[in-house]
Amino acid sequence: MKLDVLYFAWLRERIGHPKDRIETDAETVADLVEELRGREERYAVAFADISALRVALDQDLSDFDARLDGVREVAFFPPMTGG
Amino acid sequence: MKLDVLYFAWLRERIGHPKDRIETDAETVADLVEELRGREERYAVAFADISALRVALDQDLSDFDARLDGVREVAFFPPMTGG
Amino acid sequence: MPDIRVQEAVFAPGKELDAFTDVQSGAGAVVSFTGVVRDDGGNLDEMMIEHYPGMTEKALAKIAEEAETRWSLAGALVIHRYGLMRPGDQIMMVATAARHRVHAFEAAEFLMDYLKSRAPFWKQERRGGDTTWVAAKDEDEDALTRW
Amino acid sequence: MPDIRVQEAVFAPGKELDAFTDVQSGAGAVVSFTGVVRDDGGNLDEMMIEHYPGMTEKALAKIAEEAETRWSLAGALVIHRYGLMRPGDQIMMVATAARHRVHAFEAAEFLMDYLKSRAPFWKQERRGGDTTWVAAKDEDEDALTRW
Repeated sequence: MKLDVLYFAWLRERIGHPKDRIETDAETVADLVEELRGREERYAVAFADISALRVALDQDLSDFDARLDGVREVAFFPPMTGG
Repeated sequence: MKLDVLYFAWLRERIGHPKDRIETDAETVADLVEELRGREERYAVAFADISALRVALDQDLSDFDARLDGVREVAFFPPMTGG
Repeated sequence: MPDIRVQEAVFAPGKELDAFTDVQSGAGAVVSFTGVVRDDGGNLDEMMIEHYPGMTEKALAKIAEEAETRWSLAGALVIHRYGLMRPGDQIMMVATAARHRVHAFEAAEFLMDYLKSRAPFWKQERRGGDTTWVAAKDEDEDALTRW
Repeated sequence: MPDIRVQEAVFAPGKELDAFTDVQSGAGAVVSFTGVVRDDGGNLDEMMIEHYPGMTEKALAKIAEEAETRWSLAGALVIHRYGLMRPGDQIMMVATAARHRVHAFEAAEFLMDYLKSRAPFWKQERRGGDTTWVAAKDEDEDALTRW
């Protein structure tokens, strides 16, 4: 399946760009993270500690155990600091 | 001693005027209430149930047991409904 | 020093909020409460508010100073009208400014709770030819126990 | 339906408060919260807020609709800016209108608590040449447990 993977805030800065378009067979968010870590050193560093990250699937907050069936957009980012 | 005694809201309406200037020897607020009740029927009616009333001495909330020494202005009124 | 105003004149809450916020440099969080005369399903013609001149200003200043101290406020504003008003009219407003939102919210709620039961205002509702003094609610008195 | 706006442009909280209040006939109680960039003792040059276009509007609408239902609000407003701002600038505001003051206050606090930790905004502070991403506070996450 094809996924748009988005990065925000310091995660975006560490990876160096805001978006990847990825062809993947990952079944869960955790699988996808594992795959991203294998891409390049900066991905491995950026995703070293997922407890410092949040994930949204098709623009709804989700978690790292969630399945990716039918998902088109996955976003990773640090805890939010609005308000 | 001479006291200004003020009435507000429905208490003022029942008594028929907003203020009395009274010469009294009352030692406490309760004594003063007793004296007012003896004045006229409408005072007796107005002050029948003091649990429905509040009192301020020189513009500070007080209570019916309070002494009147040095006080110049006593105000009686129903529970407040501002805001 | 809190800004306390007891007045018959109408006021514009938005203008007051902006003026209040402008002078709170570095406060970060500003909370406002505005009380408006409810139309009560079209039943209410007018509301009349009586107050105790002199004591009102004193009571409001005391409440607001306590709030400023307790929550380290950058500032506090209380405006309360008296006299005749109609449905949709502003009755009163409070505003609080603090470094953190929780303090600004708590201080504003404290001000409202105390002002409801401790400031000498009395509301009278007028419907048709009838006038009714609004009765104090037990819940308003009870609200004070949390502070 | 809540009024949700995510925008780069500055806005005037007072003007928004008045416009919001005008359409809440019969609400009685209006609470507003305004967040302002703190000057941090003159240290802060700018604040930059990044957001997730699309998800932001969705998350804010969901939070505000939940508040409207839970507290039977007459209305709710959320305005949140992104992009560059300077000390003293408005970052965001929420407003709630309800029949009773307690509901308006609670709904506004609920909105703020959820918006802090559940809406996809990230603040970056700029001082001299340095940029720092603001870290989320445990207390902000903890604040959600009360709702």
